[in-house]
Amino acid sequence: MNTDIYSESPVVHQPAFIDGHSVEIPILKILKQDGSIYENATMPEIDQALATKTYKTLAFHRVLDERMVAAQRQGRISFYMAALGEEAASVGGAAGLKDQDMIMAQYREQGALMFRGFSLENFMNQMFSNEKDLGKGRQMPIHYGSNELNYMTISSPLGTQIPQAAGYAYGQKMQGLDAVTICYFGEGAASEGDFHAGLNMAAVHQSPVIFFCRNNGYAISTPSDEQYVGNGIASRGVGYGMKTLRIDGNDILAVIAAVQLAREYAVKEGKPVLIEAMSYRLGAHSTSDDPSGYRTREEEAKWQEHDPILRMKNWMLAQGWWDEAQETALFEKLRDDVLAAVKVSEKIDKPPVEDLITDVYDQAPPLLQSQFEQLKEHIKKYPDAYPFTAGRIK
Amino acid sequence: MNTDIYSESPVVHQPAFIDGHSVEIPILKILKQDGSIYENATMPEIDQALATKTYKTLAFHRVLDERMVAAQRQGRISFYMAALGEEAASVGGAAGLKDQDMIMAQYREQGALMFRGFSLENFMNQMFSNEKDLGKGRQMPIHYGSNELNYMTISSPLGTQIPQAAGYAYGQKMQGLDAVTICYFGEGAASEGDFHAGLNMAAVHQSPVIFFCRNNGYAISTPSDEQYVGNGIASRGVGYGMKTLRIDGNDILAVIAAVQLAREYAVKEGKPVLIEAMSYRLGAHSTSDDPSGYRTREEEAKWQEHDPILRMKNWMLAQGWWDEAQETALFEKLRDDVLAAVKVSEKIDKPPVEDLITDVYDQAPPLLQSQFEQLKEHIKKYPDAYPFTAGRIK
Amino acid sequence: MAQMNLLQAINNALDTVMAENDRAVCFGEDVGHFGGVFRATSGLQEKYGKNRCFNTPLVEQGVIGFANGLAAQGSTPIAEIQFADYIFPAFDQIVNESAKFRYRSGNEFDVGKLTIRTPYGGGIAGGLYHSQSPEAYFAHTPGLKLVVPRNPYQAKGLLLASIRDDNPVIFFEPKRLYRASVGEVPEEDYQLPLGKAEVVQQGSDITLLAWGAQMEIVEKAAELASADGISCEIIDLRTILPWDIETVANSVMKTGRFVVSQEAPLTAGFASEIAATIQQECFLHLEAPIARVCGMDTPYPLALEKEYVADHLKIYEAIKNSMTY
Amino acid sequence: MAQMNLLQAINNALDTVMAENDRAVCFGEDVGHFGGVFRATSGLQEKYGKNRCFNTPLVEQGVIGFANGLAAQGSTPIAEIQFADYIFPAFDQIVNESAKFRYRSGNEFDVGKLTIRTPYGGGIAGGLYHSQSPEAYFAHTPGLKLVVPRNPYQAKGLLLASIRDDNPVIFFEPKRLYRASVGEVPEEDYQLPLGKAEVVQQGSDITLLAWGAQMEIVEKAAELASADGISCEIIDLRTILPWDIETVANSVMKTGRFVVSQEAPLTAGFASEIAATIQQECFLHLEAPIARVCGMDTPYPLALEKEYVADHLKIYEAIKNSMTY
Ligand SMILES: Cc1ncc(C[n+]2csc(CCOP(=O)(O)OP(=O)(O)O)c2C)c(N)n1
Ligand SMILES: Cc1ncc(C[n+]2csc(CCOP(=O)(O)OP(=O)(O)O)c2C)c(N)n1
Ligand SMILES: [Mg+2]
Ligand SMILES: [Mg+2]
Repeated sequence: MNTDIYSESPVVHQPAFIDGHSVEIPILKILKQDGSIYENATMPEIDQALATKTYKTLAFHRVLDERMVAAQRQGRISFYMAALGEEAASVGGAAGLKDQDMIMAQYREQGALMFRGFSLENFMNQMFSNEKDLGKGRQMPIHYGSNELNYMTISSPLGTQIPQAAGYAYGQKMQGLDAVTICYFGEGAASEGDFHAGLNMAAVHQSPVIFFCRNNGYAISTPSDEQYVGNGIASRGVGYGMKTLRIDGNDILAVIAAVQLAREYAVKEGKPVLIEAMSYRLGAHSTSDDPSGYRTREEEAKWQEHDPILRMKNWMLAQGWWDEAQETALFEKLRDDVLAAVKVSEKIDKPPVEDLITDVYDQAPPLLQSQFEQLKEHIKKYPDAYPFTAGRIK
Repeated sequence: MNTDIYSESPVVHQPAFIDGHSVEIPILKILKQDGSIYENATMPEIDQALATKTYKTLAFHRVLDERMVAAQRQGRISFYMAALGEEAASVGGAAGLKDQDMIMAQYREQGALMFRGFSLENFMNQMFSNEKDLGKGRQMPIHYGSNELNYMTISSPLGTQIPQAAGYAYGQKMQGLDAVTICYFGEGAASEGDFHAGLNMAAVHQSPVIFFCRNNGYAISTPSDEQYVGNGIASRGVGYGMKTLRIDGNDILAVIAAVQLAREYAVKEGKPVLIEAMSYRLGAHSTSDDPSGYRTREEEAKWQEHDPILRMKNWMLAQGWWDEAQETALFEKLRDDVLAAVKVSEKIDKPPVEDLITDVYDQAPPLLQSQFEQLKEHIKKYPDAYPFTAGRIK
Repeated sequence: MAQMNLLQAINNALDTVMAENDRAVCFGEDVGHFGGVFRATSGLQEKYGKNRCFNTPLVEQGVIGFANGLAAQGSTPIAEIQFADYIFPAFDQIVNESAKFRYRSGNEFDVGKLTIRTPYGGGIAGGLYHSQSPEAYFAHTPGLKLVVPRNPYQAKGLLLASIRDDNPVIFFEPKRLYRASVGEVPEEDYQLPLGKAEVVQQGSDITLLAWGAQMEIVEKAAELASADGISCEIIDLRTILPWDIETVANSVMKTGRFVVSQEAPLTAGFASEIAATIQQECFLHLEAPIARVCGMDTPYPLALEKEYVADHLKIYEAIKNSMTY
Repeated sequence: MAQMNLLQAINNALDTVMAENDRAVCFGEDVGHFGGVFRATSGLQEKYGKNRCFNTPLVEQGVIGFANGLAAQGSTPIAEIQFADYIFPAFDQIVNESAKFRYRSGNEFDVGKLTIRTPYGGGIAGGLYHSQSPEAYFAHTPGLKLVVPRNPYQAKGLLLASIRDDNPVIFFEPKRLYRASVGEVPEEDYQLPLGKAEVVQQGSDITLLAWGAQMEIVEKAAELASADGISCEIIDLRTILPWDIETVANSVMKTGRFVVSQEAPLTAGFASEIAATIQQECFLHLEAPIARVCGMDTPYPLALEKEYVADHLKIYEAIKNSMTY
């Protein structure tokens, strides 16, 4: 170690505090709500193709969320989580990455998976926990995952993916890959011990991770000013000696620019970056939540004016890359597609009873096998009690 | 919550990182090694009585550590942890507090307990796990505690006391007491998830805690530059919106000044403070450790020059509050006292066999009672196998 | 007496304690203004102020660490963990700290005033992270008490006893019953004893034991058995740690047959402890092996929940097997 | 063959794996340059570089979180937790993450390559925080494998099998034996099977079962019994999860009597699972109740360790009680 720690700091002789708010962290904004670009702003690398793909992904996201919240109200699925008003964080994140980069999300980042090309059917089958779900019907709706698309399966316990991302990225670097890991989490999850563990370990072991905090103002009912003191969590980056960037999370160009910059740095320097995207969760936390119990309509209305999708649309229109006819056609088609897909997926069978015991281990141990045999005998004895599986047991 | 988060930060339009080292945190120094005071330095509140008590505590600390390391080598006790070279952090901390303040220490802060008046006999009985140990012989040596002296019993798992201190201090404040909690931990323990939990909770819930990090350069064999990136952990205070102060941990006057200031602030504002004391662990981590496996003699030698006790002695001499004759007499007496106390304590009986089952619950449940009855029967059957207890069973 | 559901009974118990003891404090994620995601702490912040009922940051190890400190200080912390599935980040604070606080200090300090409330269990289409019954994970820890109520009346009486008990208690609330279980609950203060099982139905042929939400499943199985002329003695364990060996053993000595059921997976669940102890206590009285009807040894499933759970039919089968052994 | 102590056997196994698999990585607190506080990873950083053997910051939940990520990525992490007493901050990462990673993703991702090594157990004057045997805390968790070697030969063979097994494994190392247990260990690569108990001594009167450091205590008790003319069959369980019911049940069916011993406290320990299962499997063969000889239901003591532990005399008494039941 450096034994001369005394000499690294300037010396004072009067006891006085460093103030808790002594780091001023600016916020990056590129795109205005009206679709124009701030004067002198530096644009991310983006061409018409990328912009169009990004915008279409945002539209898909908005439509899927709307429809599935409705489907939950109708009792067709058990649960859903929308990302209304903060779609730019996940979609822009994926747009700033390469396909080989690993995405480790919290749960409100379906947009990144959409951008990677997870099909509508895949989304549906997961939400309906049917036998075509890649996750074999084992997790609640919205816990997507895809090995092929480098999108780590969502895990409900909050914050656990943060140190995992540090390890994952360390492995990527050890192998010499041109790949990084992006790790999403909410400002609420940033209070977990695993956040501290993950950021510090990534800093010390120089893992190429982009830690991406979606600061949407709430953790369920808990407002961010009961979550931490200060104006965000970006200031913590400094505590880990980590490069840090705060952005307007509703500004898709700022998101892409920040992630592109972070990726370049992470690959070249082999070190982590912290991005904090300021946004607002416009909808309920989940379909089990009712925000009217803890916040005002006025507050929500104010944030409605910062809609990230409308903002991008305005820019696309201004670029001449998009028009209202395309808009109408796209949204119509998306709505139809989603409705049609719901109807298909909800009719697909539940997973086979075998999937109760697969994947617990690589191979089911004898005791589990015998529990399974007993279960099958039992179901055969009481077929009416287990209607979804009784007819399918060999 | 404040929905206008956008407006709180300055706005930029070019993506650029905040650097990980952007907060410069000065180090407070008041006393020079030669015993003189830095020009213009602000002194803590200290008179001859407090200074003498503080110095005598430092001397006791040094002697006890020396003797007990030797006693461990002779096989008289099983384990010991010295604080050689960093005694000012704990002794100065206690000197800056009031007796009603709670001290929650890690394990290398016996100095604070000495200052509070824990008797030599109490120290000894704990280390010999005998029946006069306040802790009933249940923990390894150096895990002291005293309700009367407001010194929380040491717990080996690292970092656990940090969120506990947030809760303890919250309780003190709820009761309206003129009391704070000081919470000591090492720069290694500051990596634990509990550190993050404790500091953030204290900040949000406004607990009057003084978080006191002893940064002594090592966590067992792990140097601080493999523990975190940067020049210390003080920069993390900023991430929690917490008032922060870095001090020369070998400068007893800086320690007292910082703790006095922190206490005043914590009581008046009802908020936490983070102090980082830079020091060096001159001895082995514990008697089970051999530092020659991971660091050089030269490095140690360099730090020997910053001895905090010698520094205070020089100041005391300069003040005319101390002389060499007193010094010789004090150290002689301390050594004799310690040796005599060892001889007494090592002859005191082990705790009675009843203490196997007391304090697990407020009252031993039936199953535990019956296990105990069985044990007594068993011991009676094989008295030779349990020589320390067989003769004492009723 | 009023009709209350299980949530209301809990809310009522918390209200009772906060009114009588101004050092009682309720906190946890979303516990404050909103009253908790299940609304168990509803109205408490309004009534007792933000200092005594509040949201914490999202950090379970912090919630329990804070609670340990507050309890050591002499306050009465009642901490909520939002789902029992999320109690594990606090495992160290509970198992190494709360449980050992008094012992390790030789009674210089203790956290006896600590109570941890947490909703547990399946049956709500929650999948592997909103359905766990983790009581057995804590049962290997001397120093803790573990309590599980089966209905609103039990919930209020046991929660009041848990909060006032001078040991750290984890109070597991069967969330499937939060609104589903409704019953008569006295408005007044009352306590039910910790460490005591309750014989809820006398019987002579076989003893059935469970706790929490599993009780109604066992009762349903007993009804089926009773139609076959089998007389079941049904016991609610109520306290998992320290558990009431005497009541269970006495019953099994009488009936000679024993089925114990739990929601959690079989292996190393608390049913195993019970079976191990009872085979020892009642060896010469047992006419058939002790049967454990439990979850399978897998994470809690979603789509195949119905197949997975220890339902009344599986218990009924175990009863019949035992009777015909 | 070479003479090795248990630490050397472990070091040798790690060396073997790191030489053959360049994606194997060893890390943990003080694991790097220093080689770990017990020196199990001694020399590995020198040989394989700082990228493959390193110190981590002091944060167990981070060590295992990092290891989970690394395993999911396809590397072979071998993480050390310095003392098993300090594994609890990582409990969530192990029980909710490692154990459920493959299942929850429908096998899209897994952490099968993960191995966690940790020294456990008492007998070293370590008191309540340097003596715990926490295997039972993990045994209620489908998805994990738990392995405990009893001597150097077993340690090398089982550790190699654990690292190469495609499931997350916790490998508990009996630290009391680190230097005390010395034996012949092949220099070459070999594996011992997971999930298989080993009959280490044939006998006809009674079956004795234990694992890890408790094996030598059981063997000592068997010697005493043998002097009384009692023939003990002794089994080393070796893998706690998933455990080898068949070998144990076959033995108990033969002998009709069964004593199981563990270092950990009695209640909800793994001995209870074994007793519960064996009373069921061997009901008609049992001539006496299954006896569990375990730690008392308290934290692990310091001054009164000798009285507390499940020593050979207590096991011997249990054997005699069983024989004369
Ligand atoms: C360890 C853990 N604790 C609690 C929960 C319950 N929970 C689910 S989401 C949530 C709030 C998360 O807030 P934030 O991280 O800000 O993300 P956001 O929902 O705002 O996107 C909570 C408390 C959980 N899933 N995991
Ligand atoms: C949770 C936990 N993990 C690991 C340990 C083992 N351990 C004891 S002391 C220590 C190093 C602590 O270093 P630091 O916090 O810097 O304090 P210092 O020893 O330097 O005073 C470690 C790893 C522990 N006691 N608790
Ligand atoms: Mg949020
Ligand atoms: Mg240190």
